Amino acid sequence: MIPHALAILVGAPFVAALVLLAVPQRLRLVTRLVSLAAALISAGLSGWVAATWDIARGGFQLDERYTVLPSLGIEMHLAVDGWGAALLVLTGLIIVAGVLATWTQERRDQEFYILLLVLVSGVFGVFVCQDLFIFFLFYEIAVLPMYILIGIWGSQGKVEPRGPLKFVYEYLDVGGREYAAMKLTLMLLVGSAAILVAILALYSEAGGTTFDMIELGRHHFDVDTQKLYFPIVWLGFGALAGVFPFHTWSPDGHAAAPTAVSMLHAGVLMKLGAFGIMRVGMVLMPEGAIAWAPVVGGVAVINIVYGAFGAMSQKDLKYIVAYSSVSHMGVVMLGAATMTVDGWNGAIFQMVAHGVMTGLFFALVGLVYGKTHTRWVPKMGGFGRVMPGIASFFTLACLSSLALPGTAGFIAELLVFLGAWQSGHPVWAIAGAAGAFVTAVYVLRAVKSIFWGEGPSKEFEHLGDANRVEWGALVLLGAAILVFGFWPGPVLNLIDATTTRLVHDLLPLTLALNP
Amino acid sequence: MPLAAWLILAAGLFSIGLYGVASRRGAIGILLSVELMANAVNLIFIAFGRYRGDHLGQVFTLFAVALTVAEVAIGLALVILLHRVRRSDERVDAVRELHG
Amino acid sequence: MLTELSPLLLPLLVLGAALLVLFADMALPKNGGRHLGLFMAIAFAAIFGASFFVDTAGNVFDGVWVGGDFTLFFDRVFLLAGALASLGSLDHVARHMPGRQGEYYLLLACSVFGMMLLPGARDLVLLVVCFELMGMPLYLLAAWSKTDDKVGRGKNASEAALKFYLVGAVSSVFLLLGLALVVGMSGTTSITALAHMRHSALFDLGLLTIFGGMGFKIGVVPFHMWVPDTYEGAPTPFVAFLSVAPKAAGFAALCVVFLVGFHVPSGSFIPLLLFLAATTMIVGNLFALRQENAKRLLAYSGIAQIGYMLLTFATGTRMGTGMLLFFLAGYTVTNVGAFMVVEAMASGDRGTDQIEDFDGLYARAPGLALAMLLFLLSLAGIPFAVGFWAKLYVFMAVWEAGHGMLVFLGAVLAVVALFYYLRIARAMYMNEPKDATPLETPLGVKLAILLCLAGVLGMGVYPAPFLEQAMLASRSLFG
Amino acid sequence: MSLPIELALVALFVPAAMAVLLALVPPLRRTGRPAAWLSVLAATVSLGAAVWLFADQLAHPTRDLLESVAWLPHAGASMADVGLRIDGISVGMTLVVTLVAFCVQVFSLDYMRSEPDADLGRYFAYHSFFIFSMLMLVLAPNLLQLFFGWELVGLTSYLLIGFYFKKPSAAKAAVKAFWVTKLADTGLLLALLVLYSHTGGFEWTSHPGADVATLVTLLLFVAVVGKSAQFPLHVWLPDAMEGPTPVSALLHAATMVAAGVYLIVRTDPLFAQAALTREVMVYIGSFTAIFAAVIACVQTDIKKVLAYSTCSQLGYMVAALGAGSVMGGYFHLTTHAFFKALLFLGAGSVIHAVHSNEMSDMGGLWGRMKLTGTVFLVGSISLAGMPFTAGFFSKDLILESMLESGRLLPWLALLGAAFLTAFYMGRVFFLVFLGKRSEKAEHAHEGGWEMRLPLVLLAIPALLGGYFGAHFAGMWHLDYEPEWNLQAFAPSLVPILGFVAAWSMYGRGEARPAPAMLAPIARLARSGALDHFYEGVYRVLGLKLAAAVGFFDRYIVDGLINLAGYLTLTGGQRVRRLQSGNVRDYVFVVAFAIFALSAFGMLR
Repeated sequence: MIPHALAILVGAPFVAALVLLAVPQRLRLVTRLVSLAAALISAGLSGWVAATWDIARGGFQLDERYTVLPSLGIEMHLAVDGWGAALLVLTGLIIVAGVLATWTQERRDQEFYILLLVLVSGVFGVFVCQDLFIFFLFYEIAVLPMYILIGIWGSQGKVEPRGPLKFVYEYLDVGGREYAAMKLTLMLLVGSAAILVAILALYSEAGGTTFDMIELGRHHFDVDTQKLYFPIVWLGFGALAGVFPFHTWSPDGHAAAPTAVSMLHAGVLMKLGAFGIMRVGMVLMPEGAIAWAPVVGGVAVINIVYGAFGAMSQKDLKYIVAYSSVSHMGVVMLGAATMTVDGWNGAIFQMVAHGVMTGLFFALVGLVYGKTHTRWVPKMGGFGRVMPGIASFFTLACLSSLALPGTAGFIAELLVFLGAWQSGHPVWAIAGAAGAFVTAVYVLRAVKSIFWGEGPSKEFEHLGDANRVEWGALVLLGAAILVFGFWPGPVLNLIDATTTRLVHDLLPLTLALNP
Repeated sequence: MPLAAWLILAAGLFSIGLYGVASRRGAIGILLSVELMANAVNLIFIAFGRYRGDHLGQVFTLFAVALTVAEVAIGLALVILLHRVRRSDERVDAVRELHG
Repeated sequence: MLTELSPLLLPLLVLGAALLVLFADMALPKNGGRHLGLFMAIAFAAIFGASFFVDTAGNVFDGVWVGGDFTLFFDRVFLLAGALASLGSLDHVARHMPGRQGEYYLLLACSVFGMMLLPGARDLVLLVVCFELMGMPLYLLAAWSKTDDKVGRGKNASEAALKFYLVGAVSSVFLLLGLALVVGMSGTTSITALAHMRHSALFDLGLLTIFGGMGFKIGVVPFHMWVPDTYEGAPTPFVAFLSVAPKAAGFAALCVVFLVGFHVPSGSFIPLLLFLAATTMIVGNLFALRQENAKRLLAYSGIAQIGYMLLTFATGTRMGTGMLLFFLAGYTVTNVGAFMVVEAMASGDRGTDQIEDFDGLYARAPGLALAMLLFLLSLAGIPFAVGFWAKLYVFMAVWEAGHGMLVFLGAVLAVVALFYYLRIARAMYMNEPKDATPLETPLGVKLAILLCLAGVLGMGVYPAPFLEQAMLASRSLFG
Repeated sequence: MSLPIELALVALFVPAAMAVLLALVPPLRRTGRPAAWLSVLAATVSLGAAVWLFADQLAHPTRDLLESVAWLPHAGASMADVGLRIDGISVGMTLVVTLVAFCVQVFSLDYMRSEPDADLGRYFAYHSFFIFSMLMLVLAPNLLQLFFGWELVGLTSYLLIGFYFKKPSAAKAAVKAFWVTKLADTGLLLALLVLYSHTGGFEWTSHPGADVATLVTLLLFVAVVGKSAQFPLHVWLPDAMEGPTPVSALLHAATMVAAGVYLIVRTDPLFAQAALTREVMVYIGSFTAIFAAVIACVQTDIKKVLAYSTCSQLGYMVAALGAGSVMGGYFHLTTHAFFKALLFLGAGSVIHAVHSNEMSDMGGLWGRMKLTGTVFLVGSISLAGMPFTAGFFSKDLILESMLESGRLLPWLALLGAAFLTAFYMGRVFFLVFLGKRSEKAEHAHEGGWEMRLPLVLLAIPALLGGYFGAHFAGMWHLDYEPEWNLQAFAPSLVPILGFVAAWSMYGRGEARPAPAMLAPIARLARSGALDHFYEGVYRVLGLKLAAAVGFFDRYIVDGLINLAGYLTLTGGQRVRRLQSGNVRDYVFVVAFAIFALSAFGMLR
């Protein structure tokens, strides 16, 4: 039993960030080692939490409480349930891989790692914090550093003005790095504005005495209140989860962001949104969720198919991956919308699966970009010859993305579709499966045109494969994909223990509302 | 002469002053108009005082006059400063480098 | 006799310090003024410290002036602002007006003295006198700049002062008009007595006119138009003071007159106040979007902040007032800090304060840039800076008062605000500096910034005690 | 854990371990031949275990073992297990798979000799992985695990077709194969969903009721059509010939494509409940049989001929299963595995000798390659179903059962296909081994022993496999008794006629074009109408729609969001004019505002 495990888990990156403030700029290696150490501590503790989390007991475990504002009933209440534990593991994996993948970051690297670490502690915080208010604080901390991270270290793009709203595109520098950063920040913050409103509503509805989510969970909110505030929560968090039509920050944002940031953002942050919808929206306001489930599910299906086709239309590698994220987050939301055991298991598992997968994707894209300095797929080709390792891992990521059995993606999508079919919406499942096929089409096309065929052209002949440290990141994530894919049990049991209980509480409502 | 009449008179004075503030171009003129408005207010004080037959009005008026005087003094100082800084006339319309 | 005045101790101390400065200024040689500034800063700080040990509760002049937690809270805010302003001004004044430093601090002290009397005043005459005593020195201070200054700041200073003055004069006349009507109709000048007056048409007219007159001071839309011009033109350290202390005083006056006096917010003026608050928020944020001058941008952002405060004021509840006071305290440290950073920027050799002058500040002065970033985040209401709690409490209070839509509006506008705050952040961190020469910050300014930073983070990380104080204060106001 | 389980585990995981080893230790993989030998070793072990298992099963024909562990948690329990189902059906297939795989790997040792070491290692790693995934499918106790293996073999097929990934045509073929099969597999996935939501499990032994059963089996059959290259989804198989010839032998002739048929055999309990599905199967199967056979007659690329022949034979099996003769389908699957693998390897050794797939570059090879010629002949007659060969028994059974089921048209189709089979096989044999040599064939010679051994190994079952039909039937709990009466031999006249026809046209070895009557079909086959159709669908539904979505998202959805920002910013710019800078305006506004307030106060 480790005392204050969760506090350490959340705090370690933040402390490391403070330490880095003291480290002189020129000690590049020290900077990296400190960051890596913090990442490893948190990751290790995450693993420990997942390992020691008592599946038989279920519920919330490893309680820790620190007073913040007793007068308003705000206290830092840390605890993990199965969902949290699973997602902690994911975050641990991604951050370690992220630090490794950006090992060669040169420009203003110290500030970069500082912000990265701050962001990560925010993410960890969200997953373990049971006080709705602090939850929101961590959420903000996780979202905000993104602006500077993208704005300073991002890569430039350009979108030429077209379409009926040409003048808008001529006025704004669309596709530019600062545009992307600003758009992402503002859209997400509008979302959190909505969230804040909903949180205050729940707080005062429950008597204005506590923000503790577990307490609030016991309080039964009036059905109309639920029906009113669930959509607000849904869209508020949905902005981060990339729910259509509020997903448009994600392609630009991910495309512009530097490697580690894309990894974290697509890999973990988007999950915060979905996690929030499930944890705050569906668990606290079950009736509202059930009432809105058809809408949520429908939009999720749009996400899946629309995102897949969007990805298919892209020629910019990062955009392809970004749109695939939009599509896969649709799978998560679909699972959530089913309100069934399998659906929710699938949703959370898809968060893990997609997190690892897209993390790997962005790491690889970053490597390719770092070598070729282009993201333009048509200029690539035959890279399999010069960078076989990267090619193999890219293929692996693609397979997980098209939900091939043996990869984590398959388990997730299978469960989600099962849930969808059971929840009486076969159409969702069929559309989802269709989306999976479209995914297969575009990812394999990408593999073919990047790594296969003739080439590489003169300018790229000299390129090499990944280096030692980068291998670390790739192997870590690739292994995770396969392990979760072949042996989902350990992770899925954690998730299932929590889901089962929640759905069990949910069941009577479901029957009452749609018999 | 009833209270209403005094009030109407005061209102008239006040409006004239206000019109002056809005229409005069020179700073001095505006200051004078402000002074006029202030006096209209004083008139109201006095009128009410008389109407009620207490001294509240007079007392308040004394303070008000004092304040107004001090204010105008400052105002004149500022006008002089303005005149010294920009050798032009003291038309306030011209003073508009800060805007938007 | 003297023991009777004990509740007035703090204001009297300030007055004493002011007089000392006055005489010393006569005695000292022309160029020794700098020490006066230092003295004033220390004096403010000392009195601030003293405020924790003296008991200022009680009535003076049989109830014309009432001391208590409410006055104490505001006294501290004013003293803090005064101390920070004096610190920040040291270098600026010495540089631009070496000959006449004493007067500057004297006027500052007088203004603070007027403010400190305001929250306790329970008689309209005293109230209006204090109000003007606070206001008049500000006109002069606004014009405080050498005439033959580079980049025409002298000119701008005079223009700033003129606009400030003219609008101010007119509104104070309106204030008087309102008082005349109210006093006339009610026949009393005692605010506590006013509470029981029946409202007639002229009476209400008076109320609204008073509100307008005071609204000028805090810069409520549409009485705000002097704010950006004055802020841009006037000397920066003074603007730092102007942007917080008079605002706080204005709200103190509003609370006294409208909460103690007329119970207005509990009456039917609420829609009007809410409307004005919303307009103020919208106008402030909208105008701020496209500014190029940092001070001007901060001016508009300040107007937006005032909107939030007015929103809280409009709730008229004890909780709301407490939140308002907390907001004021947080806003004071944050805004003074921000302006001080601008001053530090402008005190550089190029000496201008456009946003593009912030380019690459992270390279020229990392500490300064970080401080500015934190102040901006606090203004934007980002967690772990005081501004976040301030906004949050405002929202809670407004929510409790049942204006959910306004909470949402406020939240969304906060996001819009983030856009222009981030413009400065972007300039500092993402653009490369035009000249990479390191930036030297004068000691006084540096000190002021550090203090503000401490305040912002301290209140941001652990707001509880400050909130308690604010609540106490509002409770003592409602009695 | 009992012996059979252990044997099965060995057969399953030794190749898997080898694949993992080769994947994780690049240096080892890059050594080339050592890696290859390791892989062959693994295959040998696997084969040994399979043989032992088979023998053991023959000893206890009634045994039906199931060993499984929880895999996918659901509400505290397990919704699906992974494990081994060991009964006659799976054991038989295990033997077939491992045997053919072994032969192919050995064959590849020599055939792929010229490959660079790194690629060679990769090649054999894929092969080891294939054995694992195929056995995963074969030994699956439930449909979910079967699907697992199903997709993994699809993956290996993709990787092996694309083995020469630098060759654009190969890359294209690999992707095409994956797309087509993946599209079909969606059916299998949906079948799983339906089955689970109606029975709460993935068992094929369940009885969900006729309608559900029909739906499930139809969905399953969609997957079969894709995997077993039935019309209209057969288009990927001919292109798949871009892969190395041994790969074609193993995956695209003997085992993987047969997985579809195996699926039907395995899930027969479900299909038995769905008459409609079986009807569909009969017609799709028999049509594919004749259709592919016809096209095979006009191909000039030896591998393409064999590929279409595979489609056609799979059609036989599907039709048989449709007609309700599990024995016929499975039996033919087994025999076909042997002789088709044999034929492909034979073709491989020929191609290896002449470095070309075109039959016009061959001819008169008999003198140079006696062994290859012999085994190829064996394969051909067996495939054609000449009496006393393995093919004869199985094909005969199929025709018979079709006739018994009383469906005349399909029966005629199959009969015609039998004739054509004999015809095109004869054509191939005559063109390749008789007639005058092309200059490429001049210095042709047999390959090393690694190539010759597998040929011999496979020739035996290809010739004699049929005589064990009864034993198989016993293992599979099916009734089968080969009759030796005249009526049974009647159909075998057809292949003889076919050979005669082939002889009459190609016997003297000059490569005459296809017979006039087949000309239109030849044109059709060459035009690849179906391919063009699919390509059109892909262009319109895929690319065009995608482009539209892309534009819509970039310039409409995102546009509206940008518009919001644009309006705010420009608004912020416009309003600034209101702040005129003229103090008199300010004063005026103040006055006006106060009047407005007062007016409000009055009106209230």
